[in-house]
Amino acid sequence: MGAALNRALRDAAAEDPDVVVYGEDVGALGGVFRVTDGLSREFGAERVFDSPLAESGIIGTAIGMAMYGLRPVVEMQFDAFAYPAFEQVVSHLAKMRNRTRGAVALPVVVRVPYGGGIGGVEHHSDSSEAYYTHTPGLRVVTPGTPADAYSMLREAIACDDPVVFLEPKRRYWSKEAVELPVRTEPMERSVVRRAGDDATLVVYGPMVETALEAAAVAAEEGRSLEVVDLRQLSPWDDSVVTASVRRTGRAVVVHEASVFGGYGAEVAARVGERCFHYLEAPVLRVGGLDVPYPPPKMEHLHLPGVDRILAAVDRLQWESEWVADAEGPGVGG
Amino acid sequence: MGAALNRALRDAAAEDPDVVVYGEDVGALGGVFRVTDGLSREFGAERVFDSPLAESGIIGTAIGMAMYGLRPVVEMQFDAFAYPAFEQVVSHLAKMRNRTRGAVALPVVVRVPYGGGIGGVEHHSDSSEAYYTHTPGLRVVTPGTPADAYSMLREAIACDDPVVFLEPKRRYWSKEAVELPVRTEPMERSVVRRAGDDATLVVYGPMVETALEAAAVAAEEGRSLEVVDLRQLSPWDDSVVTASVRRTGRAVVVHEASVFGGYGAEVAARVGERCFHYLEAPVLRVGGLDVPYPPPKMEHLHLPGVDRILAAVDRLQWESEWVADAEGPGVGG
Amino acid sequence: MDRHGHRVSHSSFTAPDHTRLADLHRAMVIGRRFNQQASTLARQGRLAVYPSSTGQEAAQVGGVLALGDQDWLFPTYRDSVALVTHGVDPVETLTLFRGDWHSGYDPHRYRCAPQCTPLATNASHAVGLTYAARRKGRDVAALAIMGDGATSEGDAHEAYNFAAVWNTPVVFLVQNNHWAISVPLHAQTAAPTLAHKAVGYGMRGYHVDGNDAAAVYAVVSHALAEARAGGGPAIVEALTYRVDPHTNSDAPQRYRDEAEVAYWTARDPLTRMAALIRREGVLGDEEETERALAAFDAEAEKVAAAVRDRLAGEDELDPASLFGDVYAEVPPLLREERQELVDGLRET
Amino acid sequence: MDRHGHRVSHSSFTAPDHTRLADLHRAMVIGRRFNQQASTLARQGRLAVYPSSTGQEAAQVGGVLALGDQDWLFPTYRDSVALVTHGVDPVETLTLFRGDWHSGYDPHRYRCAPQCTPLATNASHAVGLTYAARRKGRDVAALAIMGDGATSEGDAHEAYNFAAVWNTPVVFLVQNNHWAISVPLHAQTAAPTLAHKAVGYGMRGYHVDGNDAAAVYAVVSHALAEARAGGGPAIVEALTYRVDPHTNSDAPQRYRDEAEVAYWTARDPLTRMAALIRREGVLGDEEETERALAAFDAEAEKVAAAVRDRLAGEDELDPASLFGDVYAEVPPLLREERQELVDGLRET
Ligand SMILES: Cc1ncc(C[n+]2csc(CCOP(=O)(O)OP(=O)(O)O)c2C)c(N)n1
Ligand SMILES: Cc1ncc(C[n+]2csc(CCOP(=O)(O)OP(=O)(O)O)c2C)c(N)n1
Ligand SMILES: [Mg+2]
Ligand SMILES: [Mg+2]
Repeated sequence: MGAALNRALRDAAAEDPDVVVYGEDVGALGGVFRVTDGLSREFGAERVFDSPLAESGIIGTAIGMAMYGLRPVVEMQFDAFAYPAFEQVVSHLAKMRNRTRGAVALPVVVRVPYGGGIGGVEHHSDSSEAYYTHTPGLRVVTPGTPADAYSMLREAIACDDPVVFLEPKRRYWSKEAVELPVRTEPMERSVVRRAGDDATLVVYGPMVETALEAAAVAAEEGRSLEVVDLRQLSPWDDSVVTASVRRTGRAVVVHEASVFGGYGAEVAARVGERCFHYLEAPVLRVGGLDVPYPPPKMEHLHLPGVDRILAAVDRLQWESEWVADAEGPGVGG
Repeated sequence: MGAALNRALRDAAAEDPDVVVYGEDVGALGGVFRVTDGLSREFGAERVFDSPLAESGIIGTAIGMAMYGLRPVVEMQFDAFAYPAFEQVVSHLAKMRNRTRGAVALPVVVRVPYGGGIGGVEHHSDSSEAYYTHTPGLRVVTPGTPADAYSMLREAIACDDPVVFLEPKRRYWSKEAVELPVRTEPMERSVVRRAGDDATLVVYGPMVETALEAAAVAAEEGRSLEVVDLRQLSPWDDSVVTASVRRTGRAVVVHEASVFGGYGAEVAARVGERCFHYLEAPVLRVGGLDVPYPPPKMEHLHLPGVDRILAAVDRLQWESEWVADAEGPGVGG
Repeated sequence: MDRHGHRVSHSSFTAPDHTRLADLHRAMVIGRRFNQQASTLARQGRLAVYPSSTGQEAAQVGGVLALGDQDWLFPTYRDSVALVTHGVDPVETLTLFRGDWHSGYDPHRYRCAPQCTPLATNASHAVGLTYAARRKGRDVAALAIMGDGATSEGDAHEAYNFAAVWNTPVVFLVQNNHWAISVPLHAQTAAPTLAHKAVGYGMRGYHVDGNDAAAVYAVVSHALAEARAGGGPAIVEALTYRVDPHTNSDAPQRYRDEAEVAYWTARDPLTRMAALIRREGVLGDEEETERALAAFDAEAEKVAAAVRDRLAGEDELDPASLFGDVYAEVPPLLREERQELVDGLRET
Repeated sequence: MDRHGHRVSHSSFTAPDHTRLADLHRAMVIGRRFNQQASTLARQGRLAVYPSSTGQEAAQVGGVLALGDQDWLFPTYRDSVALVTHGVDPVETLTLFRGDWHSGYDPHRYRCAPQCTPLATNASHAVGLTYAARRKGRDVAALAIMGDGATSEGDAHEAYNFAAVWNTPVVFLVQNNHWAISVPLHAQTAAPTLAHKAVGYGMRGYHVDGNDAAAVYAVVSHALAEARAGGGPAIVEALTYRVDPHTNSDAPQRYRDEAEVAYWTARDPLTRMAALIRREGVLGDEEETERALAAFDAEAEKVAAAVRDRLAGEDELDPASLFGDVYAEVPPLLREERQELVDGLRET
């Protein structure tokens, strides 16, 4: 996926001279994940460059640039290192259009490598999407495949809204063969990655691949799981998911972030409300534990894998048994 | 409630010389809401004082103080002005105990006047609880009554966990007569503020009073609503709420924050999962619109009031009619 | 200028000519009146809140009039006088405080960012904007205003540093009015002056009498010219005083002495400039001078009256407008919510 | 000391005596060996990552040995040598990088905060801690270490300012190793030196040869003594160089020349100190000197061997421990999750 993102940045910069790319180490080094590799050489240090090491300043200057017609694409080196910029993101980036009755648009893309699975030490593996998706005015998107990575980043850069572009860092090295450039569905639309009838897995970003593996295993066991990849998390158009769940009657939401107050809560709440009479079982959530992100040697305990997903699917009351909720399945398994 | 908080600070400081209170304008001025009124005179400028104007520095120094045995109680002047400290809160305050295997506890209380309803201009009325409740390691509490304000703040200061203490600023002036000092239920326990049989209103902070009003009106109309005040939002013990909903079969969660990805999503998701077979209707959410907090003259459109709460209650499928979800009631009404 | 409005001997900066001095005074007179009018409206409850800058007119007017035609202003909530001087419609300046909307004006139209409340956060916007303008081949500088308290925020530091490293033409005008609400300067910094902060960024720092509009104008003009010429950004600290409460809901008697206010009132920027104008015949002979000064007052009255009139009516607020500019297009979620809101309002 | 280890004539700081010089060298030798050993372990995959500080030993050792018995250290991820010198168990120093847990040691036991990754964020912790100690009547100073890049963060600014305003005894040791990963100093700041930043806070700033352990020791000792005496905090910029890659997964050939590395290798802190020790007979006559130096090497080997041995075994990791220290008590939600996790693991 890293290569697709790199190509998207290059193509966008080549097409539009207003695109500038900056952040920490995005210049000569090409970013710590090499997503900006070669760009400063190709487009020059005025357009692709290293900034001082200050995330709030990075977002703040990007806001100013966008006010004067540039389309900055900035990188936060890791999820947790975007927190210093939280005020700029929440109080300015998200609100500027609204504050000015539409007079000032901020076409800024904030690229954030997020999530775990790469053995990173503390502060390098946060799934911070819920902080952004609860903030009106931001578009929050996350690709699950290399093709989407390319297409959605192009769209994000072309978009007149500020976009928090969450890159599932553990998938940077995923090598699905795609011919680039490629255009996929518009990013605001969720897509069915695999059709199925028995239950719906709702996923995004790093969990798309995991859910597809789970669905493959389930298929062997005779259970047909539909996998919906959300893509744009906010603002969210729930129609694809609700249509799917109305058909299957069962749903499991999966993400890496801690379950409590995570994005999955919104999905579960909304599906619970909109598909109430179609549900054969409660909407279950599978996600990270409600603890600080664990150290590298324990992250596998935190991250949802095929097993935990299938275990949740198994708990979807297939026998129509009456589950005594008091001792019933917990949340966050 | 402001007076109760003031008294709680005074009593805590009088009892424990390790309690220090600081922040912007908490000294001579007594805070912009006068919650710290008189404290610097009483306890001296070494214990109650104005700090430089820098929220990240305020939380950062409080962390350092707590490492050496003090119990700092710091004030963020308004909700949105706590965002500059987000990194300190999420990456340090919340995690220090865990990072050090329990060796370093951080008994810090971060007081945050939050929410709207006071006609504040932009950035003065955010309901930021969901940002904190999704962060393991923080205790997030919010009182709904003056008695709880006193009791919970005393508990928060005595607590060895970092506490984000959210003060519903529109209730500072609420004048319920309470004799202080008072001790109420432990803060981690949700309480039933009004018993009822037909549906459960799940609320906290500023919405407690509003929900009680709504329940009173509903009672006149012959509908018996139970009102549960959550008090500690995280970590959340859902047992009081789930027991209530299992009995009533219906629930509405109400908060001021924007609905999408708000705390109500967690409540709805969890209740949906744990009370699935008891629910007569979907769990509904009533909250702020999914837009940036509106200007003073329009905030009444954003904030849930008695009418919107009762309208949601009315939609709880009392006739057991089959609701065509496709055109059914939206979320966030 | 000394505190009685005598021109002091020498300065390395170019003093403004007579026309400029007249402009400065005129803008201060209008600004002062505007502050009074807005404060009155706040007291009457016609504004939700108003942060007056009475006493600080010289700093704002001197800074803003130094700007060129392409240049941008990045103001705070305190800077209504700067806005009005910069040409923003006075009523649009008050929209934020009236509570009708957030920013009342189109920033592009006036080359003026929205009034900024989260302290020090728009300083980096100024840096980015001037960077972008340079890339687009335009000669645009910016004046970013902040208070003494705001300099303590990390965002001030980051903005200074980005500006210095990128060498963008931004002048950071620090209005040191000695108080951040109730917090005095000595609880804010231990630096000899706030202008000294410039040293740590490798930029120039200027310390100027902020109650001397001519001096502020001269120094900011100089700093802008240098910045434009590639000499880098600068911090200009304008030493001044907030004579009124922080906002109409503040209680300054809790934290400061009347004597301090009196000290500064005796150094009032308008009185000083009027004295200089009279002494030096800036506006002509005595009769011409008094006529011109009276005309400034009359103009200020007119501005105030227009503000009063235009704010007298009730606001037309459209609930549906809440949803319009959250995103470039209204997404399905918000379309639903808008519908529900409108339906709900129709019912009641 | 010049780059060949000649003592230079005069300095206003007190030069360390022979015993101290020996301590400094000994600690550097151990530190260097530790860096090498840890880098090897990282290459072998026995550590998840290791940020080596080879080349920076003088700055770390000089800073830490200046600390008194009650004083605290606030290190970054780069400062393993500082930790080991400060007395932290070398294996506990590596826990973070091994990936067993976050902080491997009890901060209270060693008066040493956890290694800090979010840049500049622990500087304010140092300010708060020393404030608290003063309130409790204890004479505690702190050394807060940060890199050149970290000085750009708002948190650095806020910590400097709080320390200066509160007059807490913190010495901010800025290890200017010329690079923040791939970003060179000139993209980080336009200041003449990072020590100049002190001016804007009203505190003292010192610029010292960070590859001269004696100089760092002398300057930090002086700054700590002044701070303790109420003279306020200080910034000490130690000019040094990161000879190794940023971490084992960095690719320095992408951003810097070998020539630059060679320049700095020629100014290696250990070589210089060894030269001085030999020239001045710090450790006695020639024979005694060589014997003592060899003993340092041997001790360093022992430390390295112990680290290797102790890291050779497999880790005992208890999944349930993930839940234990999130809160003072395990709340119901986490008790459920812990149970589920344990049950789930039992099944598989
Ligand atoms: C980030 C942030 N923190 C706190 C506040 C609340 N606040 C509003 S004005 C003010 C004082 C500002 O002082 P100063 O910068 O000196 O400006 P002045 O009001 O004196 O013009 C404070 C603390 C804020 N607006 N933004
Ligand atoms: C807030 C934050 N942003 C980004 C990073 C990612 N990061 C880790 S080290 C580093 C460079 C730090 O440079 P410097 O402060 O000079 O220290 P050095 O590594 O040279 O010792 C960066 C950008 C981080 N750890 N924290
Ligand atoms: Mg001020
Ligand atoms: Mg460095």
